[in-house]
Amino acid sequence: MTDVLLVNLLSPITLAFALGLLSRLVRSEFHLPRDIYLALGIYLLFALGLKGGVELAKSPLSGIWLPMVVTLALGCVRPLTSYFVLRRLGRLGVPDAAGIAAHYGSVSAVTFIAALDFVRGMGAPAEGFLPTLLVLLESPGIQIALAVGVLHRNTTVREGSTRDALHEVLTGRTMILLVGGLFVGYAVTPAAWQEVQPFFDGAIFKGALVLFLLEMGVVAGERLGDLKRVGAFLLAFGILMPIVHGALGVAMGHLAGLSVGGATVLGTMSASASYIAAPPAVRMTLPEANPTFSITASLAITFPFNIVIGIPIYYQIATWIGG
Amino acid sequence: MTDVLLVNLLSPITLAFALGLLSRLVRSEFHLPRDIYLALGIYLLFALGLKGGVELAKSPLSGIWLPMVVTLALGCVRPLTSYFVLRRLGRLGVPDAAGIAAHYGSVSAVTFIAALDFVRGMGAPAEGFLPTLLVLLESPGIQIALAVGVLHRNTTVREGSTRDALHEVLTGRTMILLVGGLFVGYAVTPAAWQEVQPFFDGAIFKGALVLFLLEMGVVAGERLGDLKRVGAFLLAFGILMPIVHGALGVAMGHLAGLSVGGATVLGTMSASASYIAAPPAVRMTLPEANPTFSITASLAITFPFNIVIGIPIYYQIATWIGG
Amino acid sequence: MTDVLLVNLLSPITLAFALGLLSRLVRSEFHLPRDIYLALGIYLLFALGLKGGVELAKSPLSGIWLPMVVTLALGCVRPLTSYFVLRRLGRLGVPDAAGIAAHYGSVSAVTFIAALDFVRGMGAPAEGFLPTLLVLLESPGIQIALAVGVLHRNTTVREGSTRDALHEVLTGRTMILLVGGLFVGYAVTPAAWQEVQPFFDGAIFKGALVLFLLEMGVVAGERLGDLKRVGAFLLAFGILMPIVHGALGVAMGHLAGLSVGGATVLGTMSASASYIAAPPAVRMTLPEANPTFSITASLAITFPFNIVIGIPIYYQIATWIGG
Amino acid sequence: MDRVPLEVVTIVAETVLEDPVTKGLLQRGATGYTVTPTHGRGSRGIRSGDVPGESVRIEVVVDAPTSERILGWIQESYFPNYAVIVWVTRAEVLRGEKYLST
Amino acid sequence: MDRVPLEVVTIVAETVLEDPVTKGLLQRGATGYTVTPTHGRGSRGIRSGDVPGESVRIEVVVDAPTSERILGWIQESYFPNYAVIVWVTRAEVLRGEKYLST
Amino acid sequence: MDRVPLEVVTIVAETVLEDPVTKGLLQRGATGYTVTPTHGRGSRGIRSGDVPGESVRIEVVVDAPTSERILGWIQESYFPNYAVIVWVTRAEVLRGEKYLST
Ligand SMILES: Nc1ncnc2c1ncn2[C@@H]1O[C@H](COP(=O)(O)O)[C@@H](O)[C@H]1O
Ligand SMILES: Nc1ncnc2c1ncn2[C@@H]1O[C@H](COP(=O)(O)O)[C@@H](O)[C@H]1O
Ligand SMILES: Nc1ncnc2c1ncn2[C@@H]1O[C@H](COP(=O)(O)O)[C@@H](O)[C@H]1O
Ligand code: NA
Ligand code: NA
Ligand code: NA
Repeated sequence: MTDVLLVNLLSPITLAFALGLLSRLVRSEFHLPRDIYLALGIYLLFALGLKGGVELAKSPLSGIWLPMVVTLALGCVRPLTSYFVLRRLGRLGVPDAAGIAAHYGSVSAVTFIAALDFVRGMGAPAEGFLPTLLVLLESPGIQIALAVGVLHRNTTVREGSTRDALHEVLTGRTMILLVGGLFVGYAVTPAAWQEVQPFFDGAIFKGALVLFLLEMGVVAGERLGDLKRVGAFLLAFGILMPIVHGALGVAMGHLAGLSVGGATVLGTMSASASYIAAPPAVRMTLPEANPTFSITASLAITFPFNIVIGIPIYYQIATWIGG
Repeated sequence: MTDVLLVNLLSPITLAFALGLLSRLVRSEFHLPRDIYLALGIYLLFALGLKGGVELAKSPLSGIWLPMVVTLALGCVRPLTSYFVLRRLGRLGVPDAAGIAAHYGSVSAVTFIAALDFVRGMGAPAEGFLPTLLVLLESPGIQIALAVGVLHRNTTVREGSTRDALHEVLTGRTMILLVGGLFVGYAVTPAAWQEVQPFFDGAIFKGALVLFLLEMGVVAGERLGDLKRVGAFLLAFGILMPIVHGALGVAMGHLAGLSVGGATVLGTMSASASYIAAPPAVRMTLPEANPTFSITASLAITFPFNIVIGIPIYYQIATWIGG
Repeated sequence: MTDVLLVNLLSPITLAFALGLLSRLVRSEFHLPRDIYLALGIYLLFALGLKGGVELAKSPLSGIWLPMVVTLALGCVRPLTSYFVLRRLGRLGVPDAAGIAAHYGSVSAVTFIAALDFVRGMGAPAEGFLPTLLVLLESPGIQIALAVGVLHRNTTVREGSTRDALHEVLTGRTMILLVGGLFVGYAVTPAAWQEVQPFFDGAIFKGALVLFLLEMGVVAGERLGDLKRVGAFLLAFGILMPIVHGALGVAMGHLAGLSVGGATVLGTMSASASYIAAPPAVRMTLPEANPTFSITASLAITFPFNIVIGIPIYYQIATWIGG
Repeated sequence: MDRVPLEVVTIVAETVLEDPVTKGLLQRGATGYTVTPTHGRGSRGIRSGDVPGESVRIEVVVDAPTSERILGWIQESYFPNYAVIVWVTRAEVLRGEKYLST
Repeated sequence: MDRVPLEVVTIVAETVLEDPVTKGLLQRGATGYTVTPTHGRGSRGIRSGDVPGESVRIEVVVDAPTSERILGWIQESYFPNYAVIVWVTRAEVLRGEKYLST
Repeated sequence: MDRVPLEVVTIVAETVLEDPVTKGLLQRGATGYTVTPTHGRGSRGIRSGDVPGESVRIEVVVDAPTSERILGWIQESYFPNYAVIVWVTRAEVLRGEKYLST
């Protein structure tokens, strides 16, 4: 286990993230320009979709149905477990509980990519259809949590805002690039793919990921000051909830027939929390919720935890169960 | 013919463009950041110039004179045919006819690059000096159309605006990067070129093109709503004028001694319409012209038509004539 | 010598810089978007740090101590020689002399990279620890010059501004990326490095450098109009001071045991002037200094001089002394 | 130069509000609006989105009744839960009749 | 604090006009200007350039006669064919004498 | 709609001043501020940083005494050596009590 942790710790991805975090701790004003950060995110998602689509076209689809069902189940269960824990154990109000649950019911694509890279490095690559599962896990969790929040609180919703928020999630960057990329990757001829593959794969993809994580470190570091504000409960929640969801995801992945690598990645998806798609949707639909709570938890606690320690843990669990 | 169409349709370039278009149809707000879009355009033009310059240095220049003359002829004729058709058949006013003619008298560099890539994929690569021809085709058409517009309308021109507009075209991004790139590419030693070539050529160039076309799809998609405003005549014009100009370009390319690939690319250049250099020049010089007409026609009609159907058609014509 | 000059002149780096300069001379408005320029700079610095760190981990550190001492000495001496020359020969006031000395006491990372690339091309690559030296040379010179300026003038300093300015230099982009990159590069496993190396090295690194220099040409070109304002003395200073500092750097590098390539690069570092870290620090601490003087000298005179002529000269000196 | 006296309403709000606010402005009689991306700091320090402190500055030239309508709407819809600041300046507008609510 | 009463002329115009308008402002006596990129929507929805809705917001601090001159010029040169909105606000300017037309 | 009459102080300054000026505003009683990146031209043409003409536009809504304090401070600290322009507009502010200095 310490071996695995160390390998992960000394990967350029983790180190770049740590450097970004550190730069905020020494109060540096270093920042990747916002548009570059956005562009790297777009590139990573589109490349992920493309490669997922190319894989889908290659492999027989038979093995995918069970994992899909399992993923959808995770998408329905996770917002509810999160909401339940936040209400009962955390004693948070309805809007805050539902808002945070929307984040933990969705998924972080970058955490997913890091897991994909990690298991490949471990010699246990995941099945090629995993990006397809990622698509399924993004929106249901947000929608279920928002519905719970809207139903349970007493105030009336501003007409249209829920519908607008859902439309925005479904047509957001992640969906367009991931789903679109899957289709494009599925449709292109192998010869045409080969011509562009080096741009979307290998060292360039990984280098872009390193730069992206450098900036994510800065962005997460900006939230470190808010850790005090969110309190001990959310700190614990941001670490323990992922472990529970991660173990659940690994177990269900194993039951659905995934390999050790595939189960690790599904576990990581399940353990991750959204900080891109969920925040605006929650802000529009549950404005009474304090966004500082949900974003700090998902971005400054859960994300670093998963990147540095979580992924190796889920991998360890997967090898215990399925290795 | 359907084979050729299909190969083109399933290229990552066309698919990415289609994805961008589609994202607007589902009212997604996805967008590449503006500066990234600009930077990709700059990179593509500069890379194109560099490679053109390297080719120029390699090959004997003797075969280039006739194609140059032919290209200049196309640059003089196309704005006039466009203007004539728009005035006589379309019954447009002088400013609108001249404004649109300026667009169709110039050229779209991205369409040119797509054609270059297409003929290479077909096993009929174009001559290395084609980028040099592109340079010749950009500005004369704009200048001739603007001159026609300014002379034919009765109002007086705001002093200096025409001169400023022409200076802007001649020192615009396209000219600096393409002409500059040609010179740099011509001057660098082969050894020095080899060290940077992978960055400006091959998978990275093509990958950047794919991302660029993704965003061009979005940009063109934003104009789809204007298709109703421009009316049936401009819709037909945006498809038939390119076919006429394309066939003319292919034929003249063949007469000038170009290969099938070269004639296809010259035909595509001839069929394409500007949407970068022409719009500001027209806006400054012929402000009475409605920019919605010209930009929608060149960007939302002619550009997609050429990318998806036009290029294979011009290739087919080139093989009939010269194959 | 003319051979070496010509090789340097026909490198894509120099040619791209010349193209950028030229584009301003024809009054083109061409510009890389600001964020892209920033991002290229970030990438180059981080890649430089990473590669430096990887080299540090590989090679025994024994040979590095003397060069480090010599570099620190250059960092202390150069701001003082600059200040002395500017005050005595140039008869500049205290703030302007100190402000310019801060620029010439620091270093230009891009000039450094160009030198690294030049000696590699000459078959005399520099020692792997040179980027470590670059880190040492950036801030001392700024701090010493500012201290001299603050002590010698009569007005009182605005409380806190000097401290803020120093903090900004020490936590600025260059330090974070270079020092951070060194640590990350030192820490990553060789296997992990290999996976990302092509993104941070070779053709992509060099291609990015070419684009960066294209824009640096534009940025320097924007200052050409100010050359008249700065007067003949600063023009001479911007060329002769680098030659003196360059020769000094080469000699001290040779004494410290550096190879011909290493001594050339140390000489170039010594000859270069900052235009990124120094300007804001000087502006905050010595607001009476005219920023036009210092930036024009370092960016529009010394930078082009070093890139085009200086580096080959320092290389020539290094071969005479140590070849 | 016919200068029509009108009001310029300036709204600085969190970025998620750009869409609903600009739509709402048009619905309430504004004939257009101008949006500028900004960043800043306020008393609440509410931080939504992944970039703390980003906001949009929306300017809208309107007549007095429309201004009243817009202010009432924003006060009711956005003041309770969002980071928003609104101020009104008097201005003289060229072609002012274009911006009268109809 | 010497606050000189002057006028701030705000011009929102299509991006192609940035160059000619700022040049024209200086020619007509303005001592400087401040430009901000914006986007927005108006009654015409004229769309030039490849990004619909982009425009520039130009602010210029001037004295009353210069303001009149500028307004007249813009009305004549740009109102007929371009998407432009102009308004004038009264302001008190520090070091106001710097911005008087000479 | 409770519209409280307050002042909007607009400061256009070289970019290096963003940090010290915004910090100073808060220290002198401002409850917040809004910053917009801009570019422009002035009489001095001072050029710091590697992009000539870039500056920041800082807006701050304050009451009259705070406005006086801010203006005095800027005049003293920044007018002698920096490219800065400052003007004050009168505005009516919603929830104006939030922006009174305490
Ligand atoms: N006094 C002020 N002057 C100018 N802008 C302000 C002021 N207070 C707040 N703002 C702006 O309004 C946004 C929200 O403020 P708040 O709701 O107080 O957190 C901030 O991000 C600032 O951009
Ligand atoms: N009522 C308004 N308030 C604020 N800005 C406006 C208004 N109307 C138009 N604009 C701005 O002026 C530009 C041109 O408007 P128009 O000429 O009406 O199409 C728009 O893009 C907006 O940025
Ligand atoms: N008359 C003016 N109107 C509007 N903005 C101005 C004016 N003069 C100067 N500025 C702005 O203030 C900055 C500094 O001006 P200056 O100190 O005169 O060089 C310029 O970059 C402009 O953005
Ligand atoms: Na996410
Ligand atoms: Na074009
Ligand atoms: Na520097």
